[in-house]
Amino acid sequence: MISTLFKFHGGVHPPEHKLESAATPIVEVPLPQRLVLPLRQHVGNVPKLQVAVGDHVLKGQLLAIADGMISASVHAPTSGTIVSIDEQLIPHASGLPDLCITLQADGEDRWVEHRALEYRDLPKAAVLEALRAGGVVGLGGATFPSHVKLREDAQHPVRTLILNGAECEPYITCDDRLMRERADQIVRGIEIMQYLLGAERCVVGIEDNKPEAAQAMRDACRLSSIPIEVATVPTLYPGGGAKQLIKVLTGLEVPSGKLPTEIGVQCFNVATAYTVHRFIHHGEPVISRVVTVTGKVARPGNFEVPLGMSIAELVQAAGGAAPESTGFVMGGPMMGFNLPSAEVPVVKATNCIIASAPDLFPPLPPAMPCIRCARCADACPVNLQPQELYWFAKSSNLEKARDYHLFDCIECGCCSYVCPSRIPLVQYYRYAKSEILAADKAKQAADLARERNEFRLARIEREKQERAAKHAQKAAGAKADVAGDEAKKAAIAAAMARAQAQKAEVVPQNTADLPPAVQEEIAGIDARREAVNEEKQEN
Amino acid sequence: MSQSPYISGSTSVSVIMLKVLLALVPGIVAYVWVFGGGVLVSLTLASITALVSEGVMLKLRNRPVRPFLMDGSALVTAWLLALALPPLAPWWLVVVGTLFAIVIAKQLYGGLGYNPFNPAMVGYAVLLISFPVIMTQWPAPLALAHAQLGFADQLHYIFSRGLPVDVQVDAITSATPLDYLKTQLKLQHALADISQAPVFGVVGAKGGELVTGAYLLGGLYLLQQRIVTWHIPVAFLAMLALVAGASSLLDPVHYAGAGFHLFSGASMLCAFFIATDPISGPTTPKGKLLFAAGIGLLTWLIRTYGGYPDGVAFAVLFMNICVPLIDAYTQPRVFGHKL
Amino acid sequence: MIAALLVMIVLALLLGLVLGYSALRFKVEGDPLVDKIDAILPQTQCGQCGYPGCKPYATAIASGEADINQCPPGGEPGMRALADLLGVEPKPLNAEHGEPKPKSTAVIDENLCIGCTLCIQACPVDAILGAAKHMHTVIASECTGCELCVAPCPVDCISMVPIPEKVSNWKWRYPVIELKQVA
Amino acid sequence: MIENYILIILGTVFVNNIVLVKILGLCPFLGVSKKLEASIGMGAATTFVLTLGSGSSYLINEYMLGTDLFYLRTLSFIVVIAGVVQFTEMVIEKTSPVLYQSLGIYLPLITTNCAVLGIPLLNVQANHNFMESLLFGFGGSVGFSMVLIMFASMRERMEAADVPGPFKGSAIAMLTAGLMSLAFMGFAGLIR
Repeated sequence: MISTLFKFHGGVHPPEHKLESAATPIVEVPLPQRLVLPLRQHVGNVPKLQVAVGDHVLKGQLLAIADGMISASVHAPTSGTIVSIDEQLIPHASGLPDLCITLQADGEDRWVEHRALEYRDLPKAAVLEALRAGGVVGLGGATFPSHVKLREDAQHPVRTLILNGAECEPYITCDDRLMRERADQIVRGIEIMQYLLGAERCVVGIEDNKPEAAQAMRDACRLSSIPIEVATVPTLYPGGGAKQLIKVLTGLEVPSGKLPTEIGVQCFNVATAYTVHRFIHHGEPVISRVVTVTGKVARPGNFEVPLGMSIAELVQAAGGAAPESTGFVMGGPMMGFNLPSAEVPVVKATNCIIASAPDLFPPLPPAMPCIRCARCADACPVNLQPQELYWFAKSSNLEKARDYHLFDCIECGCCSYVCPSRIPLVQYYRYAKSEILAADKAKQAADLARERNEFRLARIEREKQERAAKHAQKAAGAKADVAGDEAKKAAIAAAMARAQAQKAEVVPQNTADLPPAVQEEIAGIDARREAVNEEKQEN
Repeated sequence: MSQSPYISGSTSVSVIMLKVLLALVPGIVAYVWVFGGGVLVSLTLASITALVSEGVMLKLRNRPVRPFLMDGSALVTAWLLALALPPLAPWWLVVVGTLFAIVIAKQLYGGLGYNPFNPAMVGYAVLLISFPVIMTQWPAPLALAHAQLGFADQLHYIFSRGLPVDVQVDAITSATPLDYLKTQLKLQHALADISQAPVFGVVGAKGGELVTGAYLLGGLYLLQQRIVTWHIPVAFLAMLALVAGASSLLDPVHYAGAGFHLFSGASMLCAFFIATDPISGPTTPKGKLLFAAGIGLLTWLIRTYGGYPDGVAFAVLFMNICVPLIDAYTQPRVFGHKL
Repeated sequence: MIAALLVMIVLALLLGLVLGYSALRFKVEGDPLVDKIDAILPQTQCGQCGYPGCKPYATAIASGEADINQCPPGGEPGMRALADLLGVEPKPLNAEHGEPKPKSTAVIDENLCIGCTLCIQACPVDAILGAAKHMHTVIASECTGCELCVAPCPVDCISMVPIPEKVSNWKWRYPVIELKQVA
Repeated sequence: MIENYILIILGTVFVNNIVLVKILGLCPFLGVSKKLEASIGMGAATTFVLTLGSGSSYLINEYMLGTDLFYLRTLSFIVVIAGVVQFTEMVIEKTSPVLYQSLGIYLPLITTNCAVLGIPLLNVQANHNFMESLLFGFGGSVGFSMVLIMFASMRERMEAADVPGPFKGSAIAMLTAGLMSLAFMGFAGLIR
């Protein structure tokens, strides 16, 4: 009883390479000695630290708490001691270090006190708050905090809840295995999501190259208390993109720059549903995830990995990398990125690690000029004109690129995949996008600077006028004033009192109407200053 | 290592160009069958000139020579030009045309991928304007010629304009049907009478229609291989057929029918090989339709009212000028945007 | 002869009337161009262009007094944007006005500062706070990196520190295509 | 009648295009074709000036100069055109300062655009009546605007092309103009 499916424009069929890792069950890896937990594991604000070096923490204990609406907490994946909080390499395309908590495991793996949540008895806001504290984020790769997406919005009620089990990228099979082995738990999670959103319809979208997973899900859904459809969608990359899957399942297009709720749809990864279930029904925050390890490794497969474990150790668990392997790619071959080192930790976004080698991912031959064959335009799932975007990005004509909807590009890589000239198109788009964003930021800063400059000039002007007025007054007063010493004395006393008062409260004039973040910064600086002053006095 | 995507498909520029060359082969075979082996000499001359001039220009411009010579685009230009020229054109005509196409219309604009005009058609138009007499002097198909030239004689004729003693120029040339039609219509003859002339075949030119049919065959191969999309051939042929058909319906005495227009001159070559040049053409589906329909209309207009017997080259060049505008105004609806 | 004179006089009168009327009707007040130019300038207010701020420089450009290549903080892209707006040829930056530098912020060495307030007075965007005899501090998020505070400092306690690249402000690079395999 | 008018317009736009076939008005053609927006503005301004100038110079020629004062023809045409240009300049400065700035010196130079003087003179030569003069001016300027806009769009596209150093800028623009002219030669003989 699967309802009609729709099509999105373009798409490609890269070789799947899923069989290598999909054949064996998920293996739990042995607990590592050292865990490195980056604070930035999600989209949004960096969470605030709750522990200090030397603290002993238990498994599941809060290490950093979500800061603001769009943020997520970080928890300890095992019990142990915090040995350092410093900048370390993280799995990020930039290859730059970021703030991380390093945890030395004590081997006891002792849980902090935790319990299930009777979510139906609590107000929905409390459940969402709990999810925020539980560090639940989208595990499909975008790592957007889930509690934000599960919020009911009166303006845009969610009618359809879509669960994304499409997993369209080659090589990746972690969702496939999860659905095969833990379908019932995923369904429990879906039930919670459905309850929170009040969705009328729940659909699980699974690509038709995963019949076992679809069957397992179908069996589990049949036992559910709510009706959940399982739809097999045609295998076509990037059919697992949220917007593409929504289009395929509902025929609706998410408006550009808007959220799916705009059209009454919300979309989650199946693994996210699983973590929601683990947290609500067992009180376990997100401290591990299933990761596919494949490519040039001895025993490709899927592993349940504690967050913070180093990639090198994880690969060892898969039998180690083959000697010809030259590096590791996190994510799939279409949208993943090269890891800066094998020592970086597994994070919430780590869905797949591919040990790459030149014969697996051959280096691109030198790019030829674009011959405008428009194969990229035919393959683009967003119906962009990649050849025009390339032209503008290449010549750094960024405004034009924006006009041609550069920001609708999902960087799926279809255009690069089909390009007969082997132009690294997506790289140009990434470059152009980040240039534009940086320029926008600079523009904002410039506007702020202009405002402040104008304010300053106005202030100086005003002060000048005030001074002039005072002078004039004084001149006039001097002529008229022939009063005795009493008055003069009084005036001097008053002036001194004024000066005293001024000295007492040295209020910097330009700290009014600053954003709270800056106020805070200033407060910090003041504190530091006090400390230095005291030090000086002591000396 | 570079950024994702780390895998890519299998097509490449040279594969595309090679398939285009392959698709031209049936047309060339038919050509030799109808007009003799002289065209092979033109093809060879044009190919050598194109490769040498492209290589020299790349060297002068300090660009890598090998990958650009191997991509086959120069050969495609050379072949298209050679096939558009009269078969027994003197050697220097072929060389000058190819040089103009490669050096001026292609390399000065930056080489492969950057030329706004179709190089072969630039070469052709320049030759047509500069040497109108030679360019309109087509040899008669072998079956019609009053004297037969062997391959050796053709070779001799191409390189030195020399003919065997007993043969006059008139004996081996004839007006093309397009040309003949135009002059006869000017002389107030009725179409029905004109088309009785021996140069006319079943639908187009005698012999020529066979070559045109072979181009169509090659074109279908390109469509099947997805080297070209259907938009341009279909829009071009449909537009040409539409205006020709409509005008001949309204006034059958003065206007030739759709079949004639489709199967004479360079129609088929244009539909599948010239107008489909991706570099100088538009990229959006709607733009392709507009572009090709424009070529079809202009071709008919120039053929019917203009000063030149065939209008394909000028029509293509004119529409080339419009390409950036066409592209800019036919952007398809992007996912998530309203129209 | 007289006819010719008359004709020219009538013509002149007619045109004069039309133009005189439209001169009043289409009178332009202010110069909206200055704001458009000012919007492109980086608002560092550094004065490297030779004008006391971005707005005066914008006014000078609009009146044709200054060239478009005198703004090092705006750099090449800024110059191109100006050329684009004004429809003139881009030209290389004038080295007389300084070289573009990586974006920096001023940092006050808190241990050296004597609290003279000279830098506060120099800062064009009020990004330094503090009072007399108290140490001053730069609000990093508001500092434009204009360096105007560096020179007035009597104890040389202000240094310009380039903004380091972090995960939060990291940018994708322009793709480099290796040409070594070509040959 | 109508047919004649249509032929005049089509003829001046395509077959006898003032820029590419008659080779008039090359200065703004090459000068204001670097950006599409500016060229559209220039096209509109020229169309306005030319149509108005063409009509008013017809009136002046017919009713003020007649056959006696033919020696004042060029002089008075220039005066009238200069007036119209002045007027246009004021309007543009008021309505679109950016366009005004980007047209720059080329706006007052419409006065000396040979096409603008050429068309009224060609009108007189061809003995056009008022309506024909207007249409001739309009068609000519539409032809001018059309090729200007096409040329500008091509030049924008060529900006990122790997044009060899010595040919960058004006050289390749001239070459492109030449090839455009080549394409327009195909229209030869279409009308008259």
